[in-house]
Amino acid sequence: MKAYFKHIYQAVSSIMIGMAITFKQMFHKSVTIQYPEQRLQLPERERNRLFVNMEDCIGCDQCAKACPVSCIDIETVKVVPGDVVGKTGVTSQGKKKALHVTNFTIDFAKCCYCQLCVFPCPTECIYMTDVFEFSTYKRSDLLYQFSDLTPETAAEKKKMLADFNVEQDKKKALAAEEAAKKSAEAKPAENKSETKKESDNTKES
Amino acid sequence: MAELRTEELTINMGPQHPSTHGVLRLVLTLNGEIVTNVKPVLGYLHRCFEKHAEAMTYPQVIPYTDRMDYLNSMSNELAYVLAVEKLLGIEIPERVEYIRVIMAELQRIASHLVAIGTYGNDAGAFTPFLYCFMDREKVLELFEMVCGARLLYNYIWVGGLSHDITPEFITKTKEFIKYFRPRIKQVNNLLSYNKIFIERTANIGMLPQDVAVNAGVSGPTLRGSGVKYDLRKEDPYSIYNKFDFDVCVGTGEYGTVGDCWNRYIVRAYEMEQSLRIIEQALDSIPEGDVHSAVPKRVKPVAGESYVRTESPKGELGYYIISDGSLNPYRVKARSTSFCNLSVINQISRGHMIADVVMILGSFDIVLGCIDR
Amino acid sequence: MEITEIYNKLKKVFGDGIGDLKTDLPAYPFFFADASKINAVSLFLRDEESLQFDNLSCLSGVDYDKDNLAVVYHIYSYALKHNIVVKCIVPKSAPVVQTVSDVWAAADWHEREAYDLIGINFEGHPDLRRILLSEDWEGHPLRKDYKVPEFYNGMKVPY
Amino acid sequence: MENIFTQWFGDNLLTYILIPVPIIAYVSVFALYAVLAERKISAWMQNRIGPNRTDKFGLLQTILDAVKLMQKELILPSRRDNLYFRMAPYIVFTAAFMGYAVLPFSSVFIGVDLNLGLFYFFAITSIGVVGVLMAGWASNNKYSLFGGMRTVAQIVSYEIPTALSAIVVVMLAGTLSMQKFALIQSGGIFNWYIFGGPGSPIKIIIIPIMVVSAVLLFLSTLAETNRTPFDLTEADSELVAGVHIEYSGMMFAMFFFAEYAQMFAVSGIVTTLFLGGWQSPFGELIPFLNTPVFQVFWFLAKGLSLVFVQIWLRWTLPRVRIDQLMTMCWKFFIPIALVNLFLIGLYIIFA
Repeated sequence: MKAYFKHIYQAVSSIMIGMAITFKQMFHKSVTIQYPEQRLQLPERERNRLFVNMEDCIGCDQCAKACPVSCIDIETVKVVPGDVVGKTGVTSQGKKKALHVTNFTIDFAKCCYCQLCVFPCPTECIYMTDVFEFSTYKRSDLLYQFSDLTPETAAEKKKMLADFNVEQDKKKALAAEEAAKKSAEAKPAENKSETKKESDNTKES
Repeated sequence: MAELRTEELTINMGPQHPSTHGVLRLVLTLNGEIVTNVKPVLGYLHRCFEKHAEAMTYPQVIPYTDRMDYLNSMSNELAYVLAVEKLLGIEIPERVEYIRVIMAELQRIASHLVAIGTYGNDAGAFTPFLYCFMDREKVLELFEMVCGARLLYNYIWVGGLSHDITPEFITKTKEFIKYFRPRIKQVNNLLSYNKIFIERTANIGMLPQDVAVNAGVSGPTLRGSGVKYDLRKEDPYSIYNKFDFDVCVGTGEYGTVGDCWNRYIVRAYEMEQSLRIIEQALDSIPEGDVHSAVPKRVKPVAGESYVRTESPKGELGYYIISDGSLNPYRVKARSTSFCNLSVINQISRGHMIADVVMILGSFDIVLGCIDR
Repeated sequence: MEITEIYNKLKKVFGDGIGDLKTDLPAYPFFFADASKINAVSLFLRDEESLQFDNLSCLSGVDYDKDNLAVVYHIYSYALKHNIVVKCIVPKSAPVVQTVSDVWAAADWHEREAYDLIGINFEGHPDLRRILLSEDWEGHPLRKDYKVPEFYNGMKVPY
Repeated sequence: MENIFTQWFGDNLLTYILIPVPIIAYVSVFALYAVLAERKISAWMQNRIGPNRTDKFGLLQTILDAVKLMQKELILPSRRDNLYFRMAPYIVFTAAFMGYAVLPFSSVFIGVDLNLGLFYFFAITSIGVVGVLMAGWASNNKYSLFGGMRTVAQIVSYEIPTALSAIVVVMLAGTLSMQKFALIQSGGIFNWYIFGGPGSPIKIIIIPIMVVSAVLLFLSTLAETNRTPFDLTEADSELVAGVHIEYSGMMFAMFFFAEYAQMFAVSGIVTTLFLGGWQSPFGELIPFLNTPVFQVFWFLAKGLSLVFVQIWLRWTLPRVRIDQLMTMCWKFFIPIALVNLFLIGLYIIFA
């Protein structure tokens, strides 16, 4: 019998306590943030959309290697002597850029915002910003191209490198031929054809 | 009168069910409202963590561990990182250890708040759920301030941390501790000591000590059964041996030791202890550089290590085999919820459907951790 | 209790069923046990008064080397607070290990997982089904020679 | 006192067509705004804002919700029991609505002042359970069926404490007419039945009994409306949504409205029996406050504050389990109600 009334007492008292708490809470200020109109101050370390400052990028591929989900895709073209990358050819810290970055895409559909790509960057050109509103209707729109070269210039640079390579090869071939000639002079006859073949090979490659 | 034909009813609870905490599927066999058999079906959230890890370098695995038990990423990272550090055999600066402990304990509070809140929600009380989430939000804001992310931090690195903490963080954390103590009491009064809640959870899902130990149950679920076993005390990793705190066990204040209520209340007690640890750590945190011990490239020698830590949900272990290359040869996660969930069939037989929900909630499972 | 003591005790009882104690690797010392005796070994570990290994912390299936699979047992004792690591090696051609799920209930799901992902058959397991992958999955993905299937149930897998 | 419509239009068909109009209007408006109130109050209790995007304070929220629900496609389970499936929402809604017929809104306005009013109310609101059971059965869903079966058990059981605690007042008042209950309790707050009703000062000894009875009636009618902590029909964390699972669009809205309509109906009963119905709490002190228009105000004020308590309870308490619900009914409510009844009997004999 005692337990019976204790039961009732406990039920009533605990319910009363609970109701008092919820009633008190009614007069507290609401914690809701009405998002589009009202925004939180984001901390400065906020990790959201990546940004790449192409002025400083030297195309070293470190970030792409660090990425656990391989969402960074970098394609580079070697600089031909006489040509400069960007306007100055150096980063803001004075590092020389030796590569044209023809393609620097980050797929934000894959990105997991882990910040692993930020730390290995030698020029600190890739970093996370506080932009978090970039949803799109198409998944392909989440593929961001950071390279400042247009496809045409990229193709041009590629062609320049190819031409340069061809020229180099020609020079090499010439040098080789000359060397062959010299050696042929020294040792005539059968070796000649072989060296020729070799120079052909270098040309092809 | 002829005998009425009766048969057992099979009901599919999940994968889409409000209280299976994710995409767990329970095939319940019912006799009326009484459950005669529970068959858990896992794997709806399987993301091949272990297979992925074999193709990653050691630091790259850390974001994947975040996603295992996504409610306590810090503890996952800590366990994994400790295992890798054991392989590498490197010394960690004191400051790093302190910050790790602070983070892990804050994470424990956040995780327990979700556990308590969702448990209330399972019981049908929605208001405590939101109160808990309000407080959890404050913890997440602290994390956001330190590492920029709210849920998946990638904060604890092999050999260090991604960022040092700021003085602002310390003051904010102290403020939070001051704010949070009365809030624990409030939630306890609103939910834990509510008669209806006690009725719903006391003497439900009895998990006796010997069964619990034998089934590899760990964490608050084990301590709810009265086993005073906390890896932070028994097998101290990091610098937990420097702090003074109590291991909370289910006391049987209501119900009996080993039931849902005791499993639940252990979490409420533990939050208090976590606050104590954080306070001590904040007061005695030394100066130092958090990046000093971070290796340039993580390339341990061939070997293996197994480290187990006390994550908020229980014993979280990482078994890492290295073959001397940049990628781990094998990473096996001994996930807590996986082991805890395995006793569900045993302890929910003979209870009602509503109790199965309560039993499931009292384990505080996270499907990301179970399915990996 | 020290690992060597535990090891010696086991060696005395099981003789050839227990391999050498390996302490040279940068890992916790471990020893191999015979896959066909592991059940008896673990029962001994659990029930022997001076050992009392009441908790199987982790059971992992490992693709050990080119020809072998392994099961690694991390066993702890709540009562006496000591631990050991036991490994069982089985050839890939016939990966059969005795179950320990009747010794430690914790092993039940772990063994199912090892069966699912590595393909180790546990002899005497009451309910050896796939646990994480779907029932009609082919192959055991955590083996090193596993090929990602191009088709699953007739559907092309995009990656 | 005559119904005001009868006074105006005489005792003819027009009157009987006109009388339900204000009631229907009230029920619709109430149901719409009770939903909003519930959402707002719960939001405040949880430190949120609640609906605030439609109109100033979200005033149009539920109206627009209703419009949306009307536009929605009715998704019907293919293996339903068609007739029952379609009938169920109407039965539930009708039952909830018919209870309003005997609620005395004012001394001059009541749907119909039956001399068996209270009895009629309990009888007619119980019909709702048939609808719920139909819905549970016809949905061809195991969760729905569970919900339906639970409701039947629940409502049938809770009829008993409801009736027993109402009989306490019936014994004191000696009538079953709703209008008479309200009339008897005239003369200020201390003549309400929760304070022992009108009579000599000796009634003070029955005040605790009456308070307990009032609470019992409130709680058991709450159980009949299937709201938290007694919402086992829906039990969204166990049965997903119980009988509502397979209903969509306007059919679901019917259930939804029925629940809110019933909330006020049962509050009206508690108000009439224990809180003086439409009587002003000041009695004859301020006669102005006892005019028929103000009576409507008092009735609604009392009823709505009870509705507030219902909402308040819902957002504070966890849900009970089905067997505990039954335990509560058979081991606590009914014995206590019987004891109350016995004591009141003694009081009537000796006082």
